[in-house]
This record gives sequence, C-alpha cells and structure tokens, in this order.
Amino acid sequence: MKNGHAWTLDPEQRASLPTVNVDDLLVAVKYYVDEARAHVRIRDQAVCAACAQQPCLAFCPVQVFARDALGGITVGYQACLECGSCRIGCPNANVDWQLPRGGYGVAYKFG
Amino acid sequence: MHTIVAIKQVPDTSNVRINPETGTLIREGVPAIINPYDVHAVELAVRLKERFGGRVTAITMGPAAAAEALVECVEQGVDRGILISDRKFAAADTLATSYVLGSAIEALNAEDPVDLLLFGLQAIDGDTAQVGPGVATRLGLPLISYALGLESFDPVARRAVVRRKAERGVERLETRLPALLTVEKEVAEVARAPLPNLIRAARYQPELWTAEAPLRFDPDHIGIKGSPTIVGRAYTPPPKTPGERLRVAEQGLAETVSQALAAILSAGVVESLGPVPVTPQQEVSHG
Amino acid sequence: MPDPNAQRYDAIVVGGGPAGVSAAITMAREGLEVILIERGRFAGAKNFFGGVMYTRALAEVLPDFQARKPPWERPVTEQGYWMLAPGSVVRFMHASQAYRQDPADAYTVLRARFDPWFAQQAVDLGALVVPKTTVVALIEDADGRVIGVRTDRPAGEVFAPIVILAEGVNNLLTQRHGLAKADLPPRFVALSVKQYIGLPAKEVSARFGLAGTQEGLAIDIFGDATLGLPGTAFLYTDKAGISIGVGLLLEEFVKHGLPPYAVLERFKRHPIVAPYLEGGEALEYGAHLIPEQGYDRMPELVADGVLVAGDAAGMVDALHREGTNLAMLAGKLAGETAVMAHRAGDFSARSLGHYRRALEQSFVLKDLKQYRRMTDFLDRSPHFMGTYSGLVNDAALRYFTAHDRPKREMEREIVGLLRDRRGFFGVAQDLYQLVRGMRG
Amino acid sequence: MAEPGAGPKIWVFVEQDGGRAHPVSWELLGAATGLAEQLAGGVVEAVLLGHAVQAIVPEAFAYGADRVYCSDDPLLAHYRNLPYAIGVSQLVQAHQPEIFLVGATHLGRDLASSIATRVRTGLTADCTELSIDPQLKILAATRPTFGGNLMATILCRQRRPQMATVRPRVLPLPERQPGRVGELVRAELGLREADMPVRLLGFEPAAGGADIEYADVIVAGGRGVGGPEGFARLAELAEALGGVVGASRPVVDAGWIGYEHQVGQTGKTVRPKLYLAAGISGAVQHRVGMSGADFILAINRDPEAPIFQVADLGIVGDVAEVVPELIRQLRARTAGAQGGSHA
Repeated sequence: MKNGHAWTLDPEQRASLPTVNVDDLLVAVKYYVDEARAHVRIRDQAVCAACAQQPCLAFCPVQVFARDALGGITVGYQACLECGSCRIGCPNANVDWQLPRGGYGVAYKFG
Repeated sequence: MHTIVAIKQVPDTSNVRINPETGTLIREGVPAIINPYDVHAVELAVRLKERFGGRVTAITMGPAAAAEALVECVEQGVDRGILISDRKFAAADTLATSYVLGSAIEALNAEDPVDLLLFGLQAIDGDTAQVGPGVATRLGLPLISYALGLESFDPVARRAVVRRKAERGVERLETRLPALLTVEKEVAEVARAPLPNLIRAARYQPELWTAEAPLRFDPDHIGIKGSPTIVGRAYTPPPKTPGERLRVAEQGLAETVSQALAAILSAGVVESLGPVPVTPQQEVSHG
Repeated sequence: MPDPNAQRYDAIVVGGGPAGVSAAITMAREGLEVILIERGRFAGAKNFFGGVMYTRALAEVLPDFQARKPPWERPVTEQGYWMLAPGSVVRFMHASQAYRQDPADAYTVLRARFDPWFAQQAVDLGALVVPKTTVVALIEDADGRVIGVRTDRPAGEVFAPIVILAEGVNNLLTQRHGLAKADLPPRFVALSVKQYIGLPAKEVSARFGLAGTQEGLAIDIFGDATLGLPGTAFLYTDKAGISIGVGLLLEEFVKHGLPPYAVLERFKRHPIVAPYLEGGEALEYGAHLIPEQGYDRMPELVADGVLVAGDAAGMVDALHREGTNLAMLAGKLAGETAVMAHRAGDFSARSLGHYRRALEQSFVLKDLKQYRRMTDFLDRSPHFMGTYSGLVNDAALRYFTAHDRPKREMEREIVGLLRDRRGFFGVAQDLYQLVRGMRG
Repeated sequence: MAEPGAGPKIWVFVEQDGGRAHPVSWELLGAATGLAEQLAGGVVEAVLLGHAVQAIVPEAFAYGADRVYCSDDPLLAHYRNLPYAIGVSQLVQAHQPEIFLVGATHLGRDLASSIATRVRTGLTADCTELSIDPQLKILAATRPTFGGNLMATILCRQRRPQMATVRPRVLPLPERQPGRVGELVRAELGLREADMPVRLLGFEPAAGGADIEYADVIVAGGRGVGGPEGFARLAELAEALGGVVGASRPVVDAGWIGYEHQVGQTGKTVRPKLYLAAGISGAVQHRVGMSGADFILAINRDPEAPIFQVADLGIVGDVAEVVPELIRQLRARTAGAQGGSHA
C-alpha cells in the first residue's frame, strides 16, 4: 500500500457487528429482473478459488456473491444494486461488470 | 386491421409487504406497473400488426397517473392510447368497468372497425378476471378466456384458431372475428422494443376521455351508482398462527412422516397422495 | 457511413441525473434538439444518495425552480455533527435564522422523487428524455471524434455532433473512450449504504424537536458509527421518514471484510440512535459509490465531440459531501459549451475546452482544487475520525461530571487522554494536515 | 321455519366435464345448505348444463340440492361461453335466485362474469369464505385481494342474484347422502349450432412439468438440502406428489438449480395448494413469494427457523432423512392404491 499504513479493526469491534439477514433488506427493493442476461459475471473461477480473502462475500451490499460447495463464487445478479463495488473492489479485477439492459435491474422507489 | 387492447395500471402486489409490528399493509412506495398479463396482450397485438398491418389502440380506465402505463404501451408499439379518467368513475366494480370499456370500444369501433379485442387474463390487484368476459358479453362478441396462443389468424376470412387453457388441458377453439380474448402470459413473449418506439413514446400524450366527452357515459351505469357490489370491510389477514411442529428426534422418523402425510391429506390440499390417476380425455371434434 | 434514416439530434446526453438533466435543460432552453438517454425505468430510478441537496447550483440551472414546485422533503434548518462513542454522543448542532429563507439553502430530498421532477423540467423545455435505454458505446468517426451513441435497443443508434457523458460514478463509457485511464482504486471511492425508514411526519418532527415539516435536520456522524474507521454516517429527516446510512472508503470494506449492512445495522442499534427509528417501516435499502479521487485524479473532461460531467468526472467534494450541486453546475457549463460549439460549428476538443475553463472559474473546480489534499489527509490520519470521537466523548463525560473535584485535575485528565491516545506530536501533525487539506 | 321452497333460492352451478362433475360443485352445495339455513325458508337448487348428464342429477340431490334445473342439449356437450351463458341466464331470469354460487375454475370464472353481465348483477370472484350478514341478511363474500395481502368482504345490496365464485378446495366437501331425492326441472336451451361463434376443434390433456407459478404442489428446497444432489431427491418427492420443484434464492445463487425455480422477492410468487419447504430458513424475502400457499409444510433442522412461523405443519428434522422417508411412504401408499379401482 502506497502510504504504508494498515487499518486495524479491533476484534471487539468486529464482534460487535450484528448478523443481518440481507433478504430482509431486499424485500423492500424493487427489481425488474432481466432473466435473459446476467450483467455481473466472474471472469475466471480459478482466480476466485485461489483468492485467499474472497472479500466480495462481505463487502457486496446485498450479498450477490456466495461461495459454492466447490469453493467457486456464484453471482446472484438479480439482487444487484448496481453500485459497482465488486468491479472496483475485487482484488483480482475478476468481476466482469456491465450495466443491466435499459429498463432492467433495480428501480429505486425513494432513492 | 384494428386491435384494441384494454390494460390496467396496478400496484405491484409482489412488492407489497406487511409491517411485522403492526400487521398492516405497507402501501407507501408500492410501484405502479402495467398489469403483467396486459403486457403480453399488448405484445400479441403488436406482433399481429407487424404481420397484418393496421393499428393498435390501448385503452385504460384509471387515475391520471395511468397515462404512464399507456406511454409504456406506445413504447411497446401501440399506436394510440386512450385514458378514460374521471372522478365520476371512482369505486367502479367490474360491472361498471365493463360498461365503460364496452361503450368506449363501441365508439372506437364505429370510427375504425375492430378485428380483435385483447385483455390480460386478470389484474394482479383484484384477480377477478371478470372485466374481459363482461365486455365481450356486453358487446355480443365471442369470448375466449385463458388464451395461450393463436394457432392461426386470418383477418380476411375473419377466423382465428386459439389455444385455450382449460381446467384439465388445452382446448383448440375456432372463433369468428371480431372476438375478445383474455390472455395468459404465454400468448406472446415480450420482445425488446426498438429505440424509435421509445423516442415516439417520450413525447406521446395519451388522449383523455372523461365521463362527458368525447362520449357521454350514462351516469347511472358508472362509478358507485353503476356498481352493484361494494366493499363491506377490508382487512389484512391475521398473521398466521404457526402450526404444529413434529420433532423427528422425539417421535422417530417413520411416525413423524406418516403424521405429516396424514395432515396433508386431511387438509384437503391434494386430492390424493401418490400420482393422480389420469383419465384419458377423448379428442373432441365438433360440428 | 451512418444510416440516413438514423436518429439525429443536436446533442446527446447520457444519464438522467443532476448533471445530465442540467445539461439538457441548458441546451433545450437555447433551442437545441436534445435527446437524453437514461438506463433506468425513469430518470432517478438508479439514483441514490444520502439526502441533502443544495439550491445554489439548482438556481443557476433553473432560476425559477421554486415556482416549479420541486418535491422537497424538508428544508435543512439545523445541521451539524454527532461524535459518537459507544453509549455516548457529543453533538455539535447549528441552527440559525439564516437557514430559514425561501427557498432554503438546502433541502432533504428522495432522489426517486426529485430526479423525475427535475427531468420533467427538461421535457417541459423541449428536451426528449428516453428512459429504459442503456448507452453501450460511443460512435466515433474515422478520426476518433465522437459523433453519436449506440444503445442496447434494436435500431438503437443516435447521432449528434456532441455527446455529454453524465453516466455517473460507474463511468464505463468515459473509461472506454480513454478519458479516464481506469477504474478508481478502492481507496478513492466511498461505498455508502442507506435505509429509508418511514414514520409519520408528526412523529419525525416530534422525535427531532422540529416544529413541523418546514423544519429539518441534517446530521453527519463520526466515530463509533463507522467502528472508528474513516467514514461518516448520516441521519437526515425527510417529510415522513428518516434517511439513515453509513459510508466508508470501499478499501475499508474490502480490507476488513466488512459487510456494509452489518455496519449500518450496528449504527442503527446504537442506544443513542435506535430510539429515533423505533417503530419505523424499512421502506427501502440501497447502495451507491461516491467518487472521492479529488482534483488531481479527475478524468479528462473534454475530447472531440464529447464532454464529461458529474460523478463520471469525479466532481464530488468529499469533505463537504457535496456532489449534486457540482454536477448541476458542471452540467449547465457543459450545456453552455455545447450551445457555443453549435454557434461556432466547431466540436473539436479545442473548441470544447471552454468547458474546462468555465469549470476552473466556478466553485466546482475551485473547491475541488482547494481540498485536493483532503483525501490524502484522511488517508494518512486514520485517528482523525475514530480516536477523536471517542476522545471528545470521554472528555465531555469528565467535564460534565467533575462537580466535586478540582477543575485542574479534570483538565489534566482530558489532556492526558489526548496524549495517551494520539500523542502530542500526532495531534499537532493532524491539525497541520487538516488545515493544509482545507486550505489547499 | 318457513315452508321449504317458498323462501329465497340459493343456486349452485354444477360444473361437469364429459359427464363428470367437478368436486367444487359439491363443496358449493355444502356451502349453499349452510347459507340457506340462515335465510328463512331458504332452498338449495342446482343448475346443470351439458349433454347426457342425467347421471349427475341424483348426485346433486345427494350433496344437498332440493331441486335441479337441467338443460341437456348436444350444443352443450363441451363447454363454450355463449351457449352456457345464455342457458344459465335464461334460467336465472325465469326463476330469480337470491344467491348464485359458481366454482372459481377456468370454466366457472369464464362463465360467471358473462352471466352477471347478462343479468346486470354483482359478482364477487374467487371467494374463500361465504356467510350471511346477520343484520342485512345478504351474502357476505370474502376474498383475498392485492396479491393476497388484503381480505375484502364484498356485499351486493340491491341487485339479484348475489353472485360469487369460490375457489376449489377452500370449502369442505359435505357428506354425500345417498338416496336423498329432489325435484328435477328440465329446461330447453333453444339455440342453434349455426349461431355459435366458437367451435371446439380439439383438446389436449395437460402434461406434467408445469411452470412453478401455476403449480398446485411445489416442493421447494433451500440451503438445508445440502447441495445439487439434494435437489434430485426433491424432484423425486415432487414427482411422487404430482408437483414441481421450487427453490430459495441462496441455492439458485449457488447454482444448485436454475433461476426459473426461484420463489420469492427476486423470483416468482406462487400460490400452490401445497408448499413443501425443505431446508429453507424462511427469510421474509422468500416468505413473500409463497405465503399465499394453502398449506405449508416446512422441514428444517433448526426449530427456530422463521419458516415455521408461516408453516401449517413443521417437521423439525434433517432434510436428508425426512425427504427420502416421505418418498418411501408415498410410494408405499401409491402401491397400496394400485389394487383399488379408478374407474
């Protein structure tokens, strides 16, 4: 890291994070799911399998990414909020991220 | 040829939730959409226009905001959108609604003869499936509900063969035209509309018909006055009382499962357990 | 050669957010045939932010905006900061008569309501707003000049001598055209998640001590809200609801494997915060990135036939958490530049360079330039948010409970707290960096 | 008690197909009997249309009809909207029933609205509950609306008959009373085939593999089924129950099964008669997609799983054990039933 510092997260702080069922958040979100096309995809599953942290499992705001039984990453693009975090945050630039086709995807009701 | 599609703007009931604390319906922010069945009715009309030429008119009765739904129809390829909107129509039940739509369709037919009338099977907010059959009956038109697809369509000979979903299978029905079809989603797969359609729709303003103009609807047949049914009471269903819990650990596997199967049977939700014997249906030919 | 039947306009705007709509309004008012292409189901369907919009830039775009009845939630009549520690808060709130003007300086808004209104103003002025259509590529001529866009619809090409890219933070077109070199690294992007909690208007007013919906609060919250990590949480009062969220640099989420919703939920359960939300209906959840790369890492803003505005160009003042106002003014300047280019019949980068110069003269680039070091400051001073919030809370506790002890002792303790947690040298360094960051 | 036959007539449309009555008709006769008891002198009457349907008449008596109006005509051999609507409407106009109940089947929903429009009366669709309003002495027909999120009780104050369609299997099947007799009233249809605008060309009986949206029985799996192989077991169970396979979002995301099987907020909303949730924890996101099911059986190892809050019956146990046992017992039942006759 360029500036050399490393943030440290106090283990107590981490333990203070509550468990959240993301589905309970998503139930209030309106989607127009494009069943014909996934706009987020893994470029190379082997890269994910070799990724030690798999931080996408945590940082995606809607848990689009999940680990399958074989250690690969699956993408539940239907729940995507199109924030772009995975494209930028994947340490291996292994997420192929496009915009959903016009009219599809999330449609905020309040924003 | 001229096709009229009747559509409805509905609250997206799949996005409706109940407040877990109060048990009341959360109405705030429920998006308004075109009734999903109607989208397929519009698509079928547009496909037929592409094949046989002519025009597609979309009509709807609803509040001013329903104009958006008509604009979406124009995006899909509809030529003309008519919004029938007036406070005098408020609280209409299906009888009053079919009067209004039927009268409007008669007027449009006088202007430009109609070959086909399409309705979505039912609206997802009310799920009644009554307005399409009601309009067909008023207009004295042949009705085919639960239409799954057109097997043939001949606007010149004025005949069509329609596949219809019945209780235990699919009927093939020949009808004369004009006819009124209420359609299932299978009737036409929605294609991605071309950009010029969206550009046209971006400036499109649907025509507004009120209770007085351009048609004068009979005040005794619209709104509350024209509606024999009223809502006596509306309530959110009480939260379900959780049912019994059988524990394998306590009762043993075979006994638990046997009890569960008995419960399903006595609830009457399946006619019998095990594959239902199939009675072969005779191929029917008529006339 | 382009199809002679193809759609032709004077200008194409990509994106129906504040930047794009401001550009469309500006050009349409000057008589240009404008097409604005929006990928959402309506302008605003994809737009998401914390909740405060400033009216100064809006007035530049639409001087009579208030007469056009924007769907404001509440005017911001009181604003400030909460320094949160576990179980404790120190509040710095500012209320002033100066906030009680019509129109107010700032309002809370919900974007899926505000943005459609804003786009409608462009439509009313003659612009064409086409929704549900994603622009997938810029069309270039043989010399690389942008002459149109390709969308994801059949018969989906549109041509114009100038394209204004207002595509937002996920600026794929800007990148593909080489105006931005690559995606921003996660340390220059904040990820913000928010919930909109519905509550009766009266309840919102009562809980925050507001006289009615003509009063509103905007609170930014530091410290324990983000587990002491560099970021902010926020709580804004809407008309009949509360917008509550947290934002941290994406890098923090990545590095610590932090689930954003867990951070938000933890914040919502904070004993100081939770009572405000009690009984509310969670009406929506959303997430959005905020480009915080600062002045030095902005993309190129101009090329032949194309201008970039708003989040796509990194026009966010991370320090003051402003973005929509920068976007609006930039959109306006881009629109004006397009109008000038039409008059001159010259759409080259040279001619369009006016846009960059106009931005340099405006608060958009002046502010960004002034705070160019802030990102670096926050980056190098991790203690700023976390340590000081806890410190201030501890100090406050000692200050307010030192009734029966010599006051000197109490003061010594507070100074001691500071020394123990950061060291005097650290504090001095932080202050120096902060001032440098603010002064630019 | 008023003299039988003098009071208001409660009508039930007897739906038949090829001479076989749809059981909803008998369920409705049961309901009509209950309603008639609350109306002074109320009488239960059945309306039967078709061709060569005489055998059904005694059945209607056996299930509670005091009188059967029967229109038997070759034109009515197979259901078509127009002749049925005309035939029934003629009877309604001639005999003036107070209440008229029709099954909310494909046929019934098609027919009832046409009749209501012809006689210009009110019709309440897809009711789940019928009663007599104690004050007004009229039919109070309750139905789910707004995607099942709201119940509405509908009244029809002025016009007659008060019509309602009722979903099959919502009401209990009344006890059959063999040998119970009633009056048969024959009616003439008086229509000509040449005037019929619609002709039936053919019929294809339904095949299996229905879309989950329309399925009557759904066997759905979640993370608790263990993996893709667990879904093979669910498919067997679904087949044994005559249903289809559904899934929760996490397992679709994990690629265990295709998206077309997904039930819930980002998947399909379903309303089957039986929903069997195997290894599904029951997040709200999933529950909104399936809570409209008539009967929910949940299997989960975790006794606190939220799915149990909406389940009519829960089995606390391991899916990997319970599902194979369900299959085994179902197959045993079927094998036992093979000996019986399905004539």
